[in-house]
Amino acid sequence: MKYCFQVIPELCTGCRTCELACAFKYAKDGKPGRSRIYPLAHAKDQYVPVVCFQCDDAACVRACMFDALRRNDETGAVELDKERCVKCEACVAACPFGCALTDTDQNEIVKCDLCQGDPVCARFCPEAALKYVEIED
Amino acid sequence: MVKLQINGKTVEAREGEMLLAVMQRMGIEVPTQCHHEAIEPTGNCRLCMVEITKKNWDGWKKCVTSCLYPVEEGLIVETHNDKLFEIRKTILDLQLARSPHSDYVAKMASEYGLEKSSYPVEPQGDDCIMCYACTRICDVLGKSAIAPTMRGHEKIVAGPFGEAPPDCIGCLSCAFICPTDHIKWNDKGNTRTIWDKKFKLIKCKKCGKKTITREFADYLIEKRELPSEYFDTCDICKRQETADTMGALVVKAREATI
Amino acid sequence: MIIDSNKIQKVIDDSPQDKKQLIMILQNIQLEFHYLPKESIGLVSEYLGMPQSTVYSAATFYKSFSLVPRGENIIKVCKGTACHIKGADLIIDQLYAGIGIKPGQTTKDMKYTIEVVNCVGACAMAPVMIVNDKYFGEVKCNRATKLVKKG
Amino acid sequence: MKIDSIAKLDKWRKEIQTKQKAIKTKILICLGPGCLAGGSDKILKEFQTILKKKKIKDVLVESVKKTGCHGFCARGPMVIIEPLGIFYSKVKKVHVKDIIEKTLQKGEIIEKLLYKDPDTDKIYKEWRKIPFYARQQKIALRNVGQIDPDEITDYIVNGGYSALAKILKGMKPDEVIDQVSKSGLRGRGGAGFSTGRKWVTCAKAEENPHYVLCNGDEGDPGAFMDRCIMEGDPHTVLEGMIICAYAVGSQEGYIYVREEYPLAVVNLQKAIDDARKFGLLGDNILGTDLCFDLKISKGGGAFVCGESSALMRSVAGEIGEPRAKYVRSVLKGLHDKPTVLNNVETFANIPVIIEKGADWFAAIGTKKSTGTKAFSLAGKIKNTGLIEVPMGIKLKEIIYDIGGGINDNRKFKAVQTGGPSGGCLPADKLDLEVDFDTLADNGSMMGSGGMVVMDDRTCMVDVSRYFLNFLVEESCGKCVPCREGLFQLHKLNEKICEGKGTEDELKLMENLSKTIISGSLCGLGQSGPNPFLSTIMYFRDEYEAHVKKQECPGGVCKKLITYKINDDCNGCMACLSVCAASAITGKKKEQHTIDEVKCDRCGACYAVCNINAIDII
Repeated sequence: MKYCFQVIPELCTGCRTCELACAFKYAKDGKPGRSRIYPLAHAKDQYVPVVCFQCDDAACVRACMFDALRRNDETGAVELDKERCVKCEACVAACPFGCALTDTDQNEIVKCDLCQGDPVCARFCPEAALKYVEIED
Repeated sequence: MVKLQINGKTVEAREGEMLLAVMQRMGIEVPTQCHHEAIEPTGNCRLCMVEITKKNWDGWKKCVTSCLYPVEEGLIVETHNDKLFEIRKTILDLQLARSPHSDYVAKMASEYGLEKSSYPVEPQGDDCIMCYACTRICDVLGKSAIAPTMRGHEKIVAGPFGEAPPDCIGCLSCAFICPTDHIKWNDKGNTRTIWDKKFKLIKCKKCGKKTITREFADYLIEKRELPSEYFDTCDICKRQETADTMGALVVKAREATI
Repeated sequence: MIIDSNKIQKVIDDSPQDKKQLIMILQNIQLEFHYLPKESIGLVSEYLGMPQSTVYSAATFYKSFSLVPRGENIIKVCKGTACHIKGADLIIDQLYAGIGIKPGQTTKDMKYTIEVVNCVGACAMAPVMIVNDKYFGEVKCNRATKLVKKG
Repeated sequence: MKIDSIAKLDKWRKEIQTKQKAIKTKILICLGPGCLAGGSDKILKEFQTILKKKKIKDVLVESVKKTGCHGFCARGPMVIIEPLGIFYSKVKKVHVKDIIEKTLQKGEIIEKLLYKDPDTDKIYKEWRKIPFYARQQKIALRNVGQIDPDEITDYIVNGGYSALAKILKGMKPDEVIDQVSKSGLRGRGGAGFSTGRKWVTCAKAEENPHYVLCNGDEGDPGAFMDRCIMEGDPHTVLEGMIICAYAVGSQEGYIYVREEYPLAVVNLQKAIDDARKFGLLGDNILGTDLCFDLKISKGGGAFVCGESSALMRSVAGEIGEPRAKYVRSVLKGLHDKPTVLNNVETFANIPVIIEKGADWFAAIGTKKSTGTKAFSLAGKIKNTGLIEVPMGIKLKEIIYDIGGGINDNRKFKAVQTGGPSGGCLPADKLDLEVDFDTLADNGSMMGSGGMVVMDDRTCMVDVSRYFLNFLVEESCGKCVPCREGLFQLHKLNEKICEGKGTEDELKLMENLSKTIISGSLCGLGQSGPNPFLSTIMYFRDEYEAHVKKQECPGGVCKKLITYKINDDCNGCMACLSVCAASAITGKKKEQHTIDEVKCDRCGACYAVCNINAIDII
């Protein structure tokens, strides 16, 4: 069984629920800056939730010299192994979509891991602009 | 799978797995300094030592570093006893003499009841505990810009002739992995300095935010065949670019359906 | 002292281009120049395609390499166990009195370098001193300086 | 000329035998390090020059042979005339003419050059009868001092490479290993691991290739057996290694030689070149399927490279830092491949074991330590030199019967065995039988075989300080217990030597030693505190004298002694002339005095005074 994370920008209203949900899950104080998803405006009142695409041939995985980024075949996510990460920020610099992020407060690299197969952003998105769906092999 | 006994509990482990990994999984804590997942274990600090024996060893035991000792069928492991406590305490006591100004060492030592070293302290002693984490991570990176030089008590980690290492690319991995924060660096304006070597930081062509060093980016571009334009902009601007590109597509699609 | 890099390069070029031969190449350079000139570290690293720090690390790990120029005459005083208990320190003291340098040092005129070696395997004639590969056994401390000057 | 079959080797051997028979008289001149320092190279040249001009019956220029160390270094330079075995010692260049004219031409013996036992005044004509040699049994050293190491023909005529021929003719690899196992041979490098078991493990290892390494990094100060074998009989090392290669299925080998042994490198290289030339190394050895080649790898002056994993890294061109050996090096050795690493003396035993059989070898020595062991005798002993004795011989037999007792007939205090990893054994251990286990049970170890004898003028606290200083310098610095522990141990030891140590610190040292032993990564650290532990075990009173009374009973520790000139002084000025501190004053032929304040206690005056007019208080 394989899953796929879908972003449907047309449905996004820019309500930022996804950002809050993510921030609450990963940082206790819920600071939006710790979120791994960014609903960004590309035109007036038009939003795109920018989040890691979990690219097939991911630049972040390539850039990591220490093998700290690996794909989880079950969830399809590229996950960061914090124990292996030395925070050199190669992934941050390499990701063409700007989706590997540094949490400057915690001095940590943060990256969307699809919440281990239950992405909280998708769960909370009131407009169903974010979906985590089963796909055929 | 291999079955072994750690502190009286029977556990299963993958063949080839190191004892320390199994212990960590079980929630057993032993102090470590030179251990880091990103680098091969070398057993420099000796703090993760455990005592092992086997049924047919007739009570004979030996001390091994758990970070380096692969699991074996029927192995009986003890992770905490008086002897191991003494070894760990003495090691920290020795480090306290060598690195008297290190908070990191002081904190670990205090957990063994050590406030000050039993040995003559070296007031000149620096914070380097010679764990080789920095040189090993640089080896993994494929640069080996720094290495342990000299030998014995005189040993230090440095570049050739104690000068700016020619192979250093200013990635800071060594400084970040250093457990005692001994490796100093700073970013001032567009310049990063580490190991007495100066580097130019890449300036985001849109917002001017500084990212990694030019040398590090070039290394990644060459070694990992990454397009060089990925490194021209910072993550924030790239995110916005992503939003803009996707947004444009949405707009286009919408116009097409209309 | 100025050493011609071309000369170093020549020694290097005559050696096998194999990382496993790093120590041997350094030995060859030292054989030629009596020490490892600073430039040699970079040249060897280039030749073998290995980082300079690795080359430098080896050059400082092994005691037989010297990164500073050594004198024309190398005086080695053995400090093996047998030599120690038979008074190797006395030889060192007397050499210091005689030519004014301690182990590890070189005279200003670059004539002599004194080195302490850990056992040259001639324990039966302790204490032993070697001047430019010539062995002197059962060295009487008061004769040490004379033996050195005679060569 | 390639010897491409076993039959050809036998034929060649016979040819050389016939040729050498023509040279009836042989003049063996030792060019070992000891004799060389005495000018034996000049003696050799003098013989050759004179014999070139002179015609003497049965004596040719080829009769003069340079050999490796003959063993009795204390009496060097020595000249031995075979087949009679006439032993001339302390020979000088001026004696050569006499030897030629009297002994070689007329058959007269020159008595003043013969060995005279200082205790019994007995004069010995033949070397084999001298007590120093009479108690020895030579296996590993069988050719050392007997043959010219540069001549492969000398080795072959004495049965060399016949063991190799024997296995190639009709022994399977496992039969060879079986013989080595049955012989009970244990590694001569120190730890005494069973050689046969090592070979079996390597032979069975599935990974390829397999390597054969010879450890010639004799780093223990006070040991020079391996040096003498490599210099004096290099082919035996090669033959041992080739046999090993056959047994474990290896095609590539290295001999790791210390940098401090330049002659060993030269002689080994010559041997390798010759062996290759005659088809004894390289592809299809003696026309069989066996292919094996060897290279010399020179060490760079690091004691730690005697440790197997450090040695292997050094051979691979890296820095010699040991790695933890939880996977044994016989399975993951050089380049992480299965590797047999034996020391020089171990390999030198192999050809004899194959030739004479495991049972013959196992019958020598003790049950658990079979065969013989080479030792280097040094220190304050009369007959310094190189010996080989059956295992199980008593320490006192070595020191008194072979070694002739202590210099100047002083009192024996201790014998240091096993180098920096070993320990010091006191007088009441002189009855110990020397073998791997007995020495280890008594706080010392066999090590590679260095024996340094110490008299009552040796300070055991100073000896411990000496070894710790050595180890601090030689520690690779990788792991904390060894790098910092030995450093602190040495510092505390030094304090004791200065009379500043306390009893609490002695306790601290003993505790620290325990951590260094169980906590260190490699053998250097794990055995590092041994010199301290064994001296404090047997000579605690000396430590206490330093700590409690600020006295050095051995009269060595500078801060605790004073030199005084007594009434015997005849004013010869010798002491005055060596005193670097200008602390000695006095006129010629009048008694001198030492200014205690100026005196830096270097001891030079004491060393040069020939009439014992200086006392250490």
